[in-house]
Amino acid sequence: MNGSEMLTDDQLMLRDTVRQIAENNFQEIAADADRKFDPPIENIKILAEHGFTGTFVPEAYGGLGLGVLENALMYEQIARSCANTAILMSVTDGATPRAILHLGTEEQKRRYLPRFVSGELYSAWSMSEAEAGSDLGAMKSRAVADGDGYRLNGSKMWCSCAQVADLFLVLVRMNDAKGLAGVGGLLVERGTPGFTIGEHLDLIGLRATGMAPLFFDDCYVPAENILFPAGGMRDLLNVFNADRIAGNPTICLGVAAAALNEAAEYVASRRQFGKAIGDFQGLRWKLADMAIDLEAARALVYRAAKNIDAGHVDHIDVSVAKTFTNEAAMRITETAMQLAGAYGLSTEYPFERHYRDVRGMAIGYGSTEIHRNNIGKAIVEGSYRA
Amino acid sequence: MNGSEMLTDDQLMLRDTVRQIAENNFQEIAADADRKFDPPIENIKILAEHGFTGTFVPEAYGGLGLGVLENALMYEQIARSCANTAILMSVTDGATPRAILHLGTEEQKRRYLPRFVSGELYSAWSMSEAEAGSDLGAMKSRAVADGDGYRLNGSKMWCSCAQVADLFLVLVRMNDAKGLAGVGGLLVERGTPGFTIGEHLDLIGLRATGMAPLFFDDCYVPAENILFPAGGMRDLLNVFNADRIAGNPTICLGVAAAALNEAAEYVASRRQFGKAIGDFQGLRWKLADMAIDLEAARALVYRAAKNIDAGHVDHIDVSVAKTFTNEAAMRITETAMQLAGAYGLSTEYPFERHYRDVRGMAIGYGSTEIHRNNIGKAIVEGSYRA
Amino acid sequence: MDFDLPEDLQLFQTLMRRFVDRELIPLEPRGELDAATHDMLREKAKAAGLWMLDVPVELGGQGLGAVGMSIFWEELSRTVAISPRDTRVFRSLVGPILLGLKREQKERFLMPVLRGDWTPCFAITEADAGSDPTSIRTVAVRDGDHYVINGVKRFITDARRADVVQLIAYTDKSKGLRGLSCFLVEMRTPGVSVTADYDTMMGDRPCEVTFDNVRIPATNLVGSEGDGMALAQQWITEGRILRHGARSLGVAERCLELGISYSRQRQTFGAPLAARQAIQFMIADTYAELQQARLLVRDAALDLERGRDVRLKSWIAKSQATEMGFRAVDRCMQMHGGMGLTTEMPIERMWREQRSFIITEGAAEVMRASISKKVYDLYE
Amino acid sequence: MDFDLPEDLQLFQTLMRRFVDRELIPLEPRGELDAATHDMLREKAKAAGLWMLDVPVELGGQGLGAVGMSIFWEELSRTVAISPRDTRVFRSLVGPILLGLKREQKERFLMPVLRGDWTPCFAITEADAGSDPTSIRTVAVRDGDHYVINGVKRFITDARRADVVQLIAYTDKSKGLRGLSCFLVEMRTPGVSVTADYDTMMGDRPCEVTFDNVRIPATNLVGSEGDGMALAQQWITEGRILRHGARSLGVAERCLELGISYSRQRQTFGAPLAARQAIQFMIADTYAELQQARLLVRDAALDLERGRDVRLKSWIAKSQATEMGFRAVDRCMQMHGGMGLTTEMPIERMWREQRSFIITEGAAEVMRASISKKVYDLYE
Repeated sequence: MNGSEMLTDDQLMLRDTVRQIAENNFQEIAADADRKFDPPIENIKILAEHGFTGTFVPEAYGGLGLGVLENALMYEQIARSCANTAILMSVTDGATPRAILHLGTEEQKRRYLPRFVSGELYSAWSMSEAEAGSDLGAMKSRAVADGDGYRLNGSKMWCSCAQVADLFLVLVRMNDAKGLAGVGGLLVERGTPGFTIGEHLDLIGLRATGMAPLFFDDCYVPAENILFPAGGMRDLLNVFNADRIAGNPTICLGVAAAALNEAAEYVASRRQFGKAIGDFQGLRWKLADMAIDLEAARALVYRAAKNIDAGHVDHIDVSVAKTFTNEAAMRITETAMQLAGAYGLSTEYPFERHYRDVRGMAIGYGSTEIHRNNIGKAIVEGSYRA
Repeated sequence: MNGSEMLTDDQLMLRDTVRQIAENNFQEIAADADRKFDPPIENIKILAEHGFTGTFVPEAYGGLGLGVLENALMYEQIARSCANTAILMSVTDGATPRAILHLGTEEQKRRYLPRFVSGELYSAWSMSEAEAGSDLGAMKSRAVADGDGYRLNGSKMWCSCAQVADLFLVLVRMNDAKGLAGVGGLLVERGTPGFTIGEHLDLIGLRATGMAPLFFDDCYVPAENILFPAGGMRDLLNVFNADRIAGNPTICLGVAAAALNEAAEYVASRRQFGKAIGDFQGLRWKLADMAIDLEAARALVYRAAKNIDAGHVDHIDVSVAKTFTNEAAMRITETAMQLAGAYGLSTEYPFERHYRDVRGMAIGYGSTEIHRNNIGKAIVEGSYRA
Repeated sequence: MDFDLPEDLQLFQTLMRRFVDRELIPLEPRGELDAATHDMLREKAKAAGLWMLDVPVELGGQGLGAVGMSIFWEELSRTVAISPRDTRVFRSLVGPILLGLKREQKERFLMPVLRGDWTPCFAITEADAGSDPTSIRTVAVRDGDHYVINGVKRFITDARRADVVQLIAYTDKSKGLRGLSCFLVEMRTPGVSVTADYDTMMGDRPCEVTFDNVRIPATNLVGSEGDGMALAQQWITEGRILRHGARSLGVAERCLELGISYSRQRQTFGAPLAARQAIQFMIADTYAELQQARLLVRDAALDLERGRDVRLKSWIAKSQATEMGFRAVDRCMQMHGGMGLTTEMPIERMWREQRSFIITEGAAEVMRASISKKVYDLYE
Repeated sequence: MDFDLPEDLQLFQTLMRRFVDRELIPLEPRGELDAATHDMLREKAKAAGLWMLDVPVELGGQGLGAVGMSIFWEELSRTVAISPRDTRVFRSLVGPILLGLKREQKERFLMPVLRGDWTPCFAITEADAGSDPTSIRTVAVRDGDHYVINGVKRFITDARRADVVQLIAYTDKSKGLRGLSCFLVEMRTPGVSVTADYDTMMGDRPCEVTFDNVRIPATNLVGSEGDGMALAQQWITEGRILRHGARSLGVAERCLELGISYSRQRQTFGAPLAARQAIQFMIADTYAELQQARLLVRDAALDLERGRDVRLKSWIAKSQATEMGFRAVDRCMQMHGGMGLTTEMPIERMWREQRSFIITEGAAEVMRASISKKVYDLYE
């Protein structure tokens, strides 16, 4: 963090304040949250008290109107201390409220956005199903018109924050149009009859995000909770581009940065063969490679965030930044663990947790395979040229 | 080049104009220059005619006062069409005039800088010796005081542009202080008695940069040509940071971009097993990886250039950008060649030339090993933190 | 010259594979196995003749050599039903130190292990002596007919269950590595205590063992004073080839099976994953890399069996095979998408286990440094 | 089971290595060798018994099998004094097609090659049929006792020097790959012309050969109609194991030698490069990867010698060994700094040559696709 990013004074202050809050409050409970599969929702309350929830919401609805870059800075700093908190934060602050802001009715905005700002409301969103991961068009959950509203049946998988959220953006098939054209978005509140939230999913990492499946059994969603009808997915995917940068990759940056710093401290303190192991060139080069990877990832992510804030949304930029950052974070956290040797494997040290935490990031939010397909397609079809 | 860089209108115009000049004039002779080891100095004349030489020189000395970013944009565009021209341009526009501007006397600036702007003067600079490549402190060429001037003996290796340059910045040992502390810089003009330029060096790539060794046999350099005395290397290395970004890595970007674009066109046109080979997913992913690499490199290089222009010179930023870009360019040009199959090996296509051209970039201007050592040292010593 | 397995080992391989397929893989979804299941499996293994495999026939074992044991570890590692560091079912980690004891010591220390009354463990690592045994601080001081041992060992697998520890300690620090000796210490000896447990990514819990003025009879010394490093190296070298090298082969093999079957069945965008070239390339890479690692491991095992100096080959086999195995699991996980991350599938468990093998018993970097030193000597 | 080379091949290896060290490596700085030097070397090779190595003893050769030939290629490839695609010195690329001819054809086509009167070449590739032989457009139409051949072949090594071409063409397109046949065509036959030369990165110049209504006797057909693909595959499979796989071993071996010797001697910042761990790791990686690739190549060669189906092993050996070899050269180049880029050292030449082997006779991607297809079948 060598001032390489030319941030404004406001951005620097935001970044440093959030980092301080996270270091003071989140770091010490991070391992415990992971061990107990226990979403550290109290951390979000702390952020809310400091005014850091719903910061992207425009002033008209009570927020600060911060950009994607500012959100990216925040989530990265939170993730340095606790990746699970960062996921919770980026999800509740993520797709659902952003989609309401960009696609919702004025009434929906007034109803929900101020409560995101105040931290009263936590959100989640759900797209994937057991048989429809990256291939969204294959989704089977279905909403059938019933009066002004819809009646919803089916189930969803891999819903982060499910166990703590109050409001869910659920993407479901609303008519028989092929693929995504038949898919629309509904806002479903916790406690709606016919809507149940499953057991938490046992995962290799990010174990405390309250991830669970959702079940809908003749769940009635009233008309005022339709966010967009079938056919609106393209607009939603544009909203997601902002979210894809602010969330997943910035959290990878934060975890990777923590791993790099901790590894640097470890090698400086650990001695073997009569010298600090940080004096062995082979290990120094590994540290150098970690920094090269991290800086390249950060340059891509911040560049994409700045572009989105400037109104230049390019989905290839996003695919490039996400793919590179996911994989760089895996390399960095893996190397950090390796440098710490047997201590790297011990749960008393954070290395193995960092490593497990980033592994799923390359699979969630569009797997690296899907993003590679997108990039490759753009090149072959000529819409991307170097 | 998806507008991802948020360049100003002036920068975009500069970039596109230079690209056009290069495509119209340099591309068709690029293969020939390589084959004949013939520096395409006439290309520099064309750039001079259009006013693109010495652009970084401040208006006070007749130039445009453009920043490192603008120069980076120019060299990248030139390198897309002819890497050798880009090297010539980046060298003559590079270390020597920049060092004169930052370290020279007012008289030296007035004497030389306007002639760089007009394109009358070509420069080269030389640091390495046969036994002192990355380890500069080991250099043996020596200047001994003789009246107000110095008498110079020794030889230099790996001097790009040597065969076409008029003015040479030569770094030599000027006293017995240890390592770099005893090294100073002299400006030696072509034709000075006792100064001879050797045969061109036969290299794997970048064969038309007029690279040759320099020999000094009791060569007298008058007092007014002392650029800085022993002990000034630290200041020079700061100047080099700008040059390290504007030159070597941007040329890698340009060559890599050309290779990526050409590969994209090749796979779209070539058919095997009944379809365009660009339709095979395995090959698409290779293209995607090329784009990911290129964009990450570009994000790092432009970020470093912008930082230098904003006065934030950080040598770790430079080491990171150079190392990543050198290696990314090798990967990209190698993959482009691989995608083109047997045609990739044929000298009728540009693929093998691109590949050979970038190979030495990871060795010149501070090998990637040296830069990795720098980064690793900064991490272990704590001056870099992620 | 012949790269084929001899026929008896081919048969043994078939037997092992069938046992793993029928008895172990079906247990995977259950997670940690209870004691009763362990007992049941042990009886089945015994009945199948998969019992005390590396123990000489005259001691009631199967007398398998290192090549045979490489097959055992490879096949066993196709499953995570049993933790790879848990060898109770087959009682097959007796190891070279116990098997090489002198007659009288054999009676005291080996036979209880073979009977199943005792579990052994092995202790060399210390807090500040991971890769560098010259930093070992545990010392054994001769005192008449006894030795008195003081020191702290760390990351000791199985210490809580063990009855006897094969301990490496200095008897004479002034002699450097030649001053290390190996002792057999009963864990119930006064002064021996397990002082800490380490939770790990893999779920097993190695321990810290403290030796506080532990008095043992001088007859518990293995070999002579100064033999410690050589004995430890036998243990470690065998472990690098078999427990690390061969193990990785089985993991990669299983990942191939899982990846191929899942990619055939899983449909996205109207086609099975197996139809996508990027997936095909992953399978091709895993298969090709597995073949070469297998040759490395077999070659090293054969040399070990023949009594050759296999240190260089063990470093190469350990580092190349463990890294190959991890790439295989990681690709397999990526192919499986979200499912690969859940504890419902064996993949995430294999992923955590396999990654640890790149660190334990000689981290990749230490292996590379050792290889390089030896290669510079070879090209003198 | 035995991974050691038999004694006679160990002796042959020593002989080859000595020849390369004494006769070839010293010639490297000279660049392209003139005809006289070639003649001189040929006499020396003959005198050393390094002559027509793959030719059966009864035809005056040494009767080496594929394992022996893998040693030949490995050792020869330690030098770039002779281009790797130039086999004149040892007359050792007679190949399986000519050696497998029927008696009468042997007299007409094999014997002139063995006598040194004729140089053969091999032609399958076309402009639009690189990896995909179903796209071959060259056709041979039966006309009484003759065939009439039309088509254009591309990237044909040695075409300008060749006297006879082993040509793959369609006799019956409707049968797909089973409609391909193999012909022996004298280059002086009317209608055969070399129509283009391709400059390449490696410096050799493969050609385009045009067949314009070329009439040849029906007795020039090798085997029967439809045997073409099988014959071509013999040629290509052998080439993948020996000319590509084994070759890469020698390149890596030489790079080890060069890297070790340079890193010992080159001093920077007051210490030899060899003292730096990053350099040591490069050496360790090259050595370890070389060992595994060597096992792959030997295993495939042994199976080839035994007449087993080695296609899968040839794809693995080809892709893994050529990529390994290139990593070895690239590291060696990087270690040598600027010197590695100059034509004074053999490195840049090896780098260009070795890189091309990842593309020629089955690009890495084609190998992976083939491996994957076969592996999916194996795990049915």
